[in-house]
Amino acid sequence: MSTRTEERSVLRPQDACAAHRRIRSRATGARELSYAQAIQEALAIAMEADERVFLMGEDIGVYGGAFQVTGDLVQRFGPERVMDTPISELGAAGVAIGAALTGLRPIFEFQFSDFSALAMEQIVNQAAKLRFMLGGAVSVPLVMRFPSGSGTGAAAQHSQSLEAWFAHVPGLKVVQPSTPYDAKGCLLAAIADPDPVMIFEHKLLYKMKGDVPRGHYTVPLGEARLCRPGRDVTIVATSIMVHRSLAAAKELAGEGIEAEVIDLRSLRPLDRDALTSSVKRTHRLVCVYEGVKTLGIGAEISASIAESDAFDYLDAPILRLGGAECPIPYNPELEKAAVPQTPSIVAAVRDLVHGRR
Amino acid sequence: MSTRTEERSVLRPQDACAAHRRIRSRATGARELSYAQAIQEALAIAMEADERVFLMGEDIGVYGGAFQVTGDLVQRFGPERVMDTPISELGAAGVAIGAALTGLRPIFEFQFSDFSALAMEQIVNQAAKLRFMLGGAVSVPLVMRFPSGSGTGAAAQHSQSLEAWFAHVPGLKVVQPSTPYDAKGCLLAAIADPDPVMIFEHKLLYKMKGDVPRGHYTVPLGEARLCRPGRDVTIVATSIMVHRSLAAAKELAGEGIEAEVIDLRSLRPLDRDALTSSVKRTHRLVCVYEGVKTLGIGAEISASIAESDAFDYLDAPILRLGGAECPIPYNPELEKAAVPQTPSIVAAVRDLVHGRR
Amino acid sequence: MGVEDIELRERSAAARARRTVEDAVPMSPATYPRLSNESLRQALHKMHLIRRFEESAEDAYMRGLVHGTMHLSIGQEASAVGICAALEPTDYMTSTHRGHGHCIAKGAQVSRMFAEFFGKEDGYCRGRGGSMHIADVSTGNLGANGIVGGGIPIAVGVALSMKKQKRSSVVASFFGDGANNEGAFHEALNMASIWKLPVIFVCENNGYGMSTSTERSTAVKNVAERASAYSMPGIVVDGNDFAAVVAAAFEAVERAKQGGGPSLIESKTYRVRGHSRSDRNRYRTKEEIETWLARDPIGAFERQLLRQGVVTVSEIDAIRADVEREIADAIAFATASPAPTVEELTRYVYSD
Amino acid sequence: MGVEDIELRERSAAARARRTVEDAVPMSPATYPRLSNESLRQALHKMHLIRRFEESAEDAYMRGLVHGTMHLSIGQEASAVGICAALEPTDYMTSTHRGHGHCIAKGAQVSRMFAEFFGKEDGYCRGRGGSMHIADVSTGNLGANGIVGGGIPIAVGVALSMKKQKRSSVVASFFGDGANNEGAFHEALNMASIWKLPVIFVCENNGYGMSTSTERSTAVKNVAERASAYSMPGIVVDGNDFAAVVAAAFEAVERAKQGGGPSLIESKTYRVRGHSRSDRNRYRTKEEIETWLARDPIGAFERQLLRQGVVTVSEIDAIRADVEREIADAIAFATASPAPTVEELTRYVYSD
Ligand SMILES: Cc1ncc(C[n+]2csc(CCOP(=O)(O)OP(=O)(O)O)c2C)c(N)n1
Ligand SMILES: Cc1ncc(C[n+]2csc(CCOP(=O)(O)OP(=O)(O)O)c2C)c(N)n1
Ligand SMILES: [Mg+2]
Ligand SMILES: [Mg+2]
Repeated sequence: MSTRTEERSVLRPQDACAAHRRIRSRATGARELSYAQAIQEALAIAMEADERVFLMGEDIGVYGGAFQVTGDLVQRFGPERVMDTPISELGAAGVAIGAALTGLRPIFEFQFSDFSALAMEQIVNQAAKLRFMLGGAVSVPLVMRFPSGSGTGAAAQHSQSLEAWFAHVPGLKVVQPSTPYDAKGCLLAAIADPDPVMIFEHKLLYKMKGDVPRGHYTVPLGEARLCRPGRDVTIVATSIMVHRSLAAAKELAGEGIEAEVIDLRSLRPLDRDALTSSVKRTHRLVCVYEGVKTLGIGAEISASIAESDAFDYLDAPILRLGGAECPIPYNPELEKAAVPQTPSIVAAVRDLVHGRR
Repeated sequence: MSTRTEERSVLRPQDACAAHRRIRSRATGARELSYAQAIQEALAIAMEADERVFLMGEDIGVYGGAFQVTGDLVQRFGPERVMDTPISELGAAGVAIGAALTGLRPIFEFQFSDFSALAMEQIVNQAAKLRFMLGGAVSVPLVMRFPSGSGTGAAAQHSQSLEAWFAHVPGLKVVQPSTPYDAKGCLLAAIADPDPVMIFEHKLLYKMKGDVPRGHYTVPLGEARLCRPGRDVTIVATSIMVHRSLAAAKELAGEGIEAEVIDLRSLRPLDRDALTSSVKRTHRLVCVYEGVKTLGIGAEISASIAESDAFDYLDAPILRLGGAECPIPYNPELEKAAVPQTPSIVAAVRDLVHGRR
Repeated sequence: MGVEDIELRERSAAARARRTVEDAVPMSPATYPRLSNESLRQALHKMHLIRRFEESAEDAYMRGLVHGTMHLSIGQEASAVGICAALEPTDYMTSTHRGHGHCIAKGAQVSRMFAEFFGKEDGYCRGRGGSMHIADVSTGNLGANGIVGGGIPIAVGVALSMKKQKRSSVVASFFGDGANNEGAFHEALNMASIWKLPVIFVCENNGYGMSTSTERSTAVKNVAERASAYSMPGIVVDGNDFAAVVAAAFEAVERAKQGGGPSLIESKTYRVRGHSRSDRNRYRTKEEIETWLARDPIGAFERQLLRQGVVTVSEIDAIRADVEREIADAIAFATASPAPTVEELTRYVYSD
Repeated sequence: MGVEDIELRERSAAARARRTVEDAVPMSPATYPRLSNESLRQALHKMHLIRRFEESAEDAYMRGLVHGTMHLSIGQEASAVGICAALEPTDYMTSTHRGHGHCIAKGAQVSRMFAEFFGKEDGYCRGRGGSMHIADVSTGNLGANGIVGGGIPIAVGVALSMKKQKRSSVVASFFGDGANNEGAFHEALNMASIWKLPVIFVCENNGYGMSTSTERSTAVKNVAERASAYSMPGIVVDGNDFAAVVAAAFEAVERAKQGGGPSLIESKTYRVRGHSRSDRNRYRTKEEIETWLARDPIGAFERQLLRQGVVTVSEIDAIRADVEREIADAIAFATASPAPTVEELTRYVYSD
């Protein structure tokens, strides 16, 4: 299709994230949208183009979604294609799977990623495994969207970052777009994908603005993105931590430390090549993510490098900055302290580069 | 209490697992029991000693449990203390939590660990977080037991090793005993613990025999166990992989490679000290586990070492042998190939030690 | 709008419980056979306290003193206070995301609630939980719950615990109409019934789960009809009528204490505010809201008590004044309370 | 043991569906208004094929040719074949861990089923699924399911899909009595009802979920009573009476195809074998089993067809002989089929 463009610049060093965006987007007629608007636009494009696509979720219709991502789509496409479900996450996930198995392309919004815990059975035991268990006789083209993360004062049951659970499950694809551009492109790629794709969207990003091309384009699932080249250390970050890492990198540059920042974007499949090739250049690795540190995605990134041929290039231990080993607290100061922030990234990277770790 | 003994020999090198067992067990009047019998004995001891302890689960009464772990306990303690539940994993987990919050000590058997997916909400959003969310006002002394793992021909929905999910969750404790001795001792420790403890039992271990002391003793949660000392490489294994690793180590010894084998036993808390001190001696690390390789416990072990001061002692990449990136297949040959086996451990360790990795 | 004839196993005993909003009958001196006049005045006090607590919390939110979101139960006070009027301090309760009213009704102090909302160490959750996890274990409130339906199975477990320990306490489990479509509801009610446990399931049907009306989400007209699927009594009461709620609550509590097992009470009410801070109110009409505003449970209760001579106008004024003072003192207490320190971030994850 | 009077919305049309085991009425020529004699003979053929398939699979298991465990539906054949008799090949089905009968009833070939059980590439799941995931997408069977209740919401999704695509297919969702206490059951039935979807929920109540009797696990006497909680018709049929099952199935299918929404059929039957290979049969008596053996659905169906002149004794003999041949051929086919290679371990995880 002529309106499709595919991002090909992955890991080809560009000046920096923003510039990088600006260059590509000029070519495709971009304008500023918020992350939430970019998602909404992707939904609208897909629904317009393909009758089989429909949305399911709690309060995604007239309410517009808890984070106003579906907004007014119900007015445009009607309640049959923007379906409010009862509060029945497990059952509704099964419904989405049944629809996906028989010719439709459901996109399921979980109101908060924390509620995925109610639907694990259908997501993991059914959606992820059906194709395999049936020897390839079916596929499950299902997209699930999950508003995630802390920072909104919503406390322990509404602030989790659970993506690592799903990245542990073969049969699923798991992405975490960090920019409006990627939010739209990954979602369109997910909708085109024949297998179940889970998209974790950070709530604090919904209002973030960025250039987004008009029309249909996809960001290939499974490819990391180089946001900022650098020679001294590689920072691999996910979701909102990409922005905090870029801010940290900027600050570190003032001290003469040139950090390369990679936005992992996709947790499964994992772009191991992008990681190893960067580490071979920088000789140092720091992983920054919001999920609980233990067994969060940083564990996999670190272990991938430690077992790869990039191991021999390492000049320092591999650091992980992840969520604290506690539920997300309500108190705002504690809440902030529970996940990496720009100053903690700066300090950790500085110490690593100066051999203090 | 005078009948209590506590294992204190952790990581104090002994000759080997079996001898180690034999020495200690003589002192406490041990005899051979199967892993399942050892669990049953622990349950009986706890129920005998403490009125508050009771069992919940599907078909744990007259049926004796799907794996005959509860066996005839219902005859001894009656159906009020060995409670068959309806097939309602989510609800029953909530029931167990409510009972634990108000003075009882429930022990909940999930029939297969795969069904934990149905109860994730109660386990992760409630049991794990209640104490924290309520600022310490409550605790949830709940024990959950999960028959896990592949090798029984039960295919994708009855063969998973999901422990890594839970080890990612602060508020939970997660153990994987590999011997009858530890099965009993960890369970008794779990019952005495004020917080939720999840015990993952490998189905293929239930019939395994080993020396088990009579009476009450505990194995402290959070301590790894040195099964076999060695100077050339550290193999950290969990559950059934401990036995395959020991078999591999024996074979490797014939080739002059002395592998140290550590049974991790506890995934959360993780005995990071035991791991680093071993790696500092052997300079090489291989992690062997049955869960899916990506984001399985090996990722955390590897990353812990890579960020620790043991990093500088590493002479080779850190290897992980984990489950294949697929659901567990039904066909027996494929099923075997989907998880590490002794020959694959031997081959991988040999290559690592000989610098071929 | 009539209510379908549903099967009520215990119809006779439930006579005083109003089945619909429409057929409310005038009060009689026998309206409150189990409550003293003093208890009724306390109930009115609690209803005012809830109302003012929530209004003040909202105000504090606007002024940036409260973090996150909050779910106000303004308009639903009779339901919370009516159910709790039938409970002892030793009885338990599980609550919901819309749990301020339940918490106060069960006996919590607003000072420690404000402290919690302000994220302080004197808060009921030491500032770790906030509005969505407000609890007061000392009065048997095991907590609000951020997960819709999450508290229902826990309540059943508490009831099992009481039965096993031969303690006479009962458990009230509050949840909304939206929650009744969660699997947890089904599993919990089934277990409570087969094991004949002392639980009172209280569905506060305020017409909507967020924006989704019960008509669009729920395959029966009245949630109480679902009781028959669990062989337990199901009753619909006018949740804005304190007397109706109290009557149904006492009946269910007595049944539970006598070993008769669980009951399901559907308390029909209305939340006059938005679902939470993010609600743009697109799913219902102004007229609908106004109709319900006119049925304000506090005003109705006051008029009833005045009519029955339980209170005088000046006593009501005194209650209101007391409540204002209590709120002001509570806010002062909460403001002065120390905040937790970042060093204690991971405290309370595990027992020490 | 009488059956409680439950609310059946469509009582008249359901007249032919037997409500209890006890009140079975003698056959009349109008027993099968919708099935030709040829269809009836095919149904008998299928019932025999299921029986012999399972007996042979069990035998193969004993001889080590089949891996894992298996759940036999011997004694439940009338239910599987009766429901599927009302379905078209284009209709869908979701099944359970006890799914061999459903699979054959919907039209699968036993050769490919044996191949699956033997873990071979010609198996319906290319040897990846085995008994617990047996499926045949070509005949609309979306698969057995290892998760109790797991298929029910999926069936609702398929029905939604049919409605959205304006396809006239219906979906039958089989599950056991044990499954009816899962939250998935509740959520699925509620959604099917509010969206008026073309699903037939078939609860095969064989008295036990593993060792746990329905009395001990389920708060209502008849699972069908729960239909009222979802405003759908609920009907109890004698699941060992092919005619009763067929009548209820056609009625539900017609309702679904006409846009009348879902139905719940409770088919009361019995599994005469153990739950699975690990069953020590401690939870029921020999007498109980023998009573049900005497009510074998195949024998009853044969006697009925003979009485009605639909088949002759020699035709029955021919059917049995055909089935034996089919089974033998199938086993030969399955034995000869190649096994998957270890190199293809991770194939089919994702689409290519
Ligand atoms: C499992 C789960 N799903 C969804 C939500 C988001 N949510 C919070 S409250 C709410 C509506 C609940 O409706 P109801 O049970 O009627 O209670 P009400 O808000 O009307 O008091 C929803 C959808 C949640 N918190 N938990
Ligand atoms: C979610 C889940 N819980 C438990 C099991 C284990 N299990 C398999 S079959 C079964 C009994 C099911 O009973 P029922 O639904 O009545 O079906 P039946 O076996 O009688 O055909 C149980 C407990 C399972 N497979 N899935
Ligand atoms: Mg509501
Ligand atoms: Mg059954």
